[in-house]
Amino acid sequence: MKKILVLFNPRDRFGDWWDRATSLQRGMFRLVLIGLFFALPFINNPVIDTPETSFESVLFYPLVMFAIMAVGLNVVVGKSGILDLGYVAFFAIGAYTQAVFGIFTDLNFWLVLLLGMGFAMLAGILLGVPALRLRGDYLAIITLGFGEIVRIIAVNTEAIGGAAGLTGIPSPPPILGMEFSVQDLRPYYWLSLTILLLVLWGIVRLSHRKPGRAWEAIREDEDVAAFMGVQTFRYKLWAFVIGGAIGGAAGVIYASQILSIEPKMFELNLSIMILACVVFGGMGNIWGVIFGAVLLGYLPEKLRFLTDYRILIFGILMVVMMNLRPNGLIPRKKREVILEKI
Amino acid sequence: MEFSILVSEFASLTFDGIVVGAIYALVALGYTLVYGVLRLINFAHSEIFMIGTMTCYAVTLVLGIATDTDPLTLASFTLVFLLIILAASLASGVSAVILEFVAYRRLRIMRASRLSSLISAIGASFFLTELFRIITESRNIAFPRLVDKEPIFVISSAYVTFDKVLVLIGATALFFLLNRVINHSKLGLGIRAVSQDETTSVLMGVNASRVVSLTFLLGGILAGAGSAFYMVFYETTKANVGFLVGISAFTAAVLGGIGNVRGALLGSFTLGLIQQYSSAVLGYNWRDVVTFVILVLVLLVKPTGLLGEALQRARV
Amino acid sequence: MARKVLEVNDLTIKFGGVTALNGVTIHVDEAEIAALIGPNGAGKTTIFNVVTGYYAPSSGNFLLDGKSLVGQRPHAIARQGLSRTFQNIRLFGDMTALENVSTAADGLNKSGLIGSLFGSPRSRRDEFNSRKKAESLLQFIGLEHRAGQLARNLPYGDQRRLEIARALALNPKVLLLDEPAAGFNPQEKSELGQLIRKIREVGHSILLIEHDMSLVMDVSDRVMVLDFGNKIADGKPREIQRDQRVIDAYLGVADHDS
Amino acid sequence: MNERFLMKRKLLALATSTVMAIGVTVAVAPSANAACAGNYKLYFQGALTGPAAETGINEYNGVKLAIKDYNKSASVKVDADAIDTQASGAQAPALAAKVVADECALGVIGGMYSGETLAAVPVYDGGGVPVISPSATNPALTNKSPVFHRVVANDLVQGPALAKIAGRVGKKIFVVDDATPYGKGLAKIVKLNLKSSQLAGTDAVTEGTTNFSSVVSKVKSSKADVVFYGGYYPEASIFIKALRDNPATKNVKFVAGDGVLDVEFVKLAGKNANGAYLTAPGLPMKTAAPKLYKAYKAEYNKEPGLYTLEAYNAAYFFLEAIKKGNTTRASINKFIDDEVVKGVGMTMSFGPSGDSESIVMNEYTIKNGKVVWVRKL
Repeated sequence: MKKILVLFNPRDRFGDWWDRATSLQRGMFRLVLIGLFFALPFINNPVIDTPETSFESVLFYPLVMFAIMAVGLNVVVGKSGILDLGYVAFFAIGAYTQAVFGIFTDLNFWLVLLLGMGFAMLAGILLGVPALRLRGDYLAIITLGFGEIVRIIAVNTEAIGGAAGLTGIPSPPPILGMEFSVQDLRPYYWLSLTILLLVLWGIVRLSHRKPGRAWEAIREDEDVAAFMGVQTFRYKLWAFVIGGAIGGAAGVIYASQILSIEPKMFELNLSIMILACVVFGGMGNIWGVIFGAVLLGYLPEKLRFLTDYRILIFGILMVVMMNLRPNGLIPRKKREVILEKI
Repeated sequence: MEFSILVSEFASLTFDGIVVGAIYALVALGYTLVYGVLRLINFAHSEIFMIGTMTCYAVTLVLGIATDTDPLTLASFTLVFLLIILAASLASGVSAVILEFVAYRRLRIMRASRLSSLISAIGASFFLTELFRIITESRNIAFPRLVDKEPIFVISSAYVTFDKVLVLIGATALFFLLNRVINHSKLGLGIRAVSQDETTSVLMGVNASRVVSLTFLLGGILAGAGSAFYMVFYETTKANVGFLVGISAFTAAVLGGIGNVRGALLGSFTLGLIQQYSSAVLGYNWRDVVTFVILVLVLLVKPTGLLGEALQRARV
Repeated sequence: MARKVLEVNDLTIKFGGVTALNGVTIHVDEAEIAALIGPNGAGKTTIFNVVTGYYAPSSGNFLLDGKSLVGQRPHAIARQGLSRTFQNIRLFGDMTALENVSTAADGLNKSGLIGSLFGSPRSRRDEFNSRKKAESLLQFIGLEHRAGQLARNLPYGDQRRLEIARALALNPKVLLLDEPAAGFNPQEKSELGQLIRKIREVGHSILLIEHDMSLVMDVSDRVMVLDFGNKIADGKPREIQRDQRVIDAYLGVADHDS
Repeated sequence: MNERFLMKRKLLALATSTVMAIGVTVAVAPSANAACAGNYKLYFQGALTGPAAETGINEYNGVKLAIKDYNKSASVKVDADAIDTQASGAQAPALAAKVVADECALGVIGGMYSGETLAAVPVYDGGGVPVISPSATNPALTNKSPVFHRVVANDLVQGPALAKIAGRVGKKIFVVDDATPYGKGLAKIVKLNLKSSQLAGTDAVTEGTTNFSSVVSKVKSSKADVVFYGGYYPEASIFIKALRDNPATKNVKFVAGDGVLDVEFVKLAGKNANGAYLTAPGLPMKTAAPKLYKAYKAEYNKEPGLYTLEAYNAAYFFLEAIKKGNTTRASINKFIDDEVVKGVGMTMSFGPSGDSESIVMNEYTIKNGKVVWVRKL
């Protein structure tokens, strides 16, 4: 029975190959895949190209940006099973950090990046300590409120530009001779892609170790996790903080590309969008989540030719897809390892 | 920060707060009923409300009541309003049932994660908002002045106008009606049973799907009625009107203890007042900050809202 | 006189008006298999929920190795060596058998998240230990061949055994078993009996809630009887069987329990 | 800041001359435009869909009409194209990047609102794409970039005018804004131009606000006899109704800027709109350019909106430049900096700050349901 499954399920077949593959083969595979992604801007043919907007800019935002944020939110929603409707707050905090420190100080971009992540983590704790004592949807509405509060504060604080936001945000310094400029958006894409890879490296490591197990246990059954010695509160808080840091990083890079930000860019619907990416792609499965992010980021751009109807169609697609694949496009599904390997 | 206004305008702020709260309540009940039965946030409920407001407008169009006509006589108003509220309730109720059928039913039967349903609902919400945005060419719609808004009488700073009185009376009537339905009808029994424990109640012969549909119908009808009052009170709508009202109503439901009908009422009126007072004292733009901070504080003291029952943790 | 590992003194807990436990005093001796029996709703599981820190008692206290556990969080209590299984199986369904056990084993090592992220020597060592421990425990209860399978896909009997393995991963001084034999056939029950003894031999005391009299009488050194939140008897299995109050209060009801 | 821009200007000039030189010596057009010769593009940036679409469509119509008229007689043909920002600063940069990347794009008419323009201009600046906005009035855009210009007066002109009107019609003024870049910005300038004795109080709402009762209460208790609203017509129409419905604020004068001056405002507020005091830097096409007005109605059989004329003229400026043989972004930038162009119903020239040097400000009011032009300020 299982045999048959293995035979006909490409995913399992890949899995089997992966399990059998030598570290060299794996390394090669990774390399090829990564290389392919880095090469994307050169392969912009009409099929994957997007109308109206420039493909490079779409690759950077929304695609990779969504992917980074989705991976971050997935730590919270997918791995630990906490519904967070205010994720945009961390993105905003990152973006404003880059804007404020970029414009008013000449702090090195990389320091600002760390700073942005730091502030986002702090916000994660600020939100988490009270909110994580609540459960389920009570927690959800609090996070939603947090997202709104951050935006409203930005609107009403003249010191950081108020409603008009901040303009003249500097770009990152050149890396390996690559200039970051609006004419050529590929460097931004490559930068963000690199960040994404780093994030993935970290998250994958964590998921296969103690913290990953703790998060999964919490998602499966918080009470029992506690009975089994898991420090549930601490790990939930960690999930918030890590998710926050990732969102913050995304924000910093985003701001450094679009040169000017305004509070309007950080509204609830972005949180919802990212959440949709996570669930749509396959909660808890990092690859599914990335795929979901890319798809949900790409569709509206690709659908631009529908002008007025694009969000309409987009909405229908969401309903249909969720009903066809309730667990997401690439659901979280641990392959059951065959005993020889234990 | 001007607390003086709390004194000088206390009566009018309070009165308006209660009126606004009544409208929130009618919407919040929809969230809470569905949540009670399905344990999920019906994200598209705000759009159900929006459809109600649009229906109200459509009715005035059909009746050929121009936006700028003079207020109607009491008799003709009563007639028109009954027509409007019936139409709106019907439209909202039906679309709520359809929504459940399209966006939730399949996922529920597959016992999919609640988040899947949430995203499906969000998709539906996008669709409905956009649909009406296109139909209305993303215009704001002005609703005709159906009834004269000259104050009937004045309580200190509060002007008591007919429309506000109408909202209060109408809402109260509906609450009592709902109370009867839930506590003294077969449907109500079903709803309460399923909220308690779906599987068991199914074993006891409750038709869960039917109960769920009827719950959505009930929630939709209330939202529709709410939209009618909303239109008479605010006299404007647009495709995304649901969002702001929806967020407030949902917050109210949580504040009172989501899943709990009385909680939804208490939460709504509390929220209405909080919003009025806070926007008067700190300025409208800080209103939502205050609202959410208070919400957090309340939930920290009572983790399941004002009237929420103690966290029913799974029996270990 | 054997040393008491777990002491529960004069424990009372009320839910609303209902008194679930009424001044109950029980204990478990070192290397003892103690059984806790009583009709449904007598408050057996409630005792478990109190001593594992899930419910706060209205009054009374409980000590593990003489240290009071009152007011501590569940995870802290578990880490001090008081772990349990559940009446209705509650495994981490989407995790493999091995992960289920190592998750509990993790509770005993101190390495933090940062360490895991950057693979500090300590975290590597801990990872290794958790895994080894989990594997040996699966061996111990005879589930090594299931290690890689998702808990929810295991057959019923294996799930119950896996819960025991998971609880053992915390090196409990006292292992709390909540109706481990529920739904077992005689064959499986006797095997479970073996297992319970084996667990005692490797040095864990056991407190057993069980409805199946034959198993209780077979394995336990001492039996405590609970009825409507009161302890009504405490003694050797033989004595308990002869105790008139027990027969009235309990065995009368027992037939439609077991 | 300024030096940087001057530097840029020099560089641009340099680039232009070299490009021209190449053009002369080697007998081929600059490679960048080789593919484009004959089908250069002027982009419109604004909302063609979304809540602000009405204004955007009118402006784009103006642009298309100008290009149509031009193409009738022109040797070098030009196409109209548009990026639909839905007036959102969030979408603008990515779309602007597309224009920068389009080698055939010679210039941008837009953005329509200040927010989206603030967000997009840095992108255009990077690509050296000349921009002439018909309707972005936020002062923050002044000196923003050498490529940015606007034919409308900015709020620094409109604000004081509004403050003057408010002072003219009443004694105590209550200032409300909608927390958008436009509304908040305008309200700020109005406040600056009021004596502290005149300012009765302030409040800020948000876009989409329907519940103005707390604001009305504040107006009432502040004893103000004038309300200034910095924002757009949808909320303004609800606000003015709320004021009129409350006996205590029934007769408070209502003053607002060009964001409110829109036929929709009258539609939404009904009778209540009558007597509102409104200003706009924009000219009503009907009075300023009657011939064009007829042509416009013939073309689209609908009324032109506010700023339709400005959009037409912004496009007209570009087309003049192209007619004079400027077919690179750099040379057009230079043309815009140096030349004075007599457009339809207005003469246009731009100072180094990018603001128009021929500023007009108009006062309007609503008389029994019609927008009426009162006077030039």
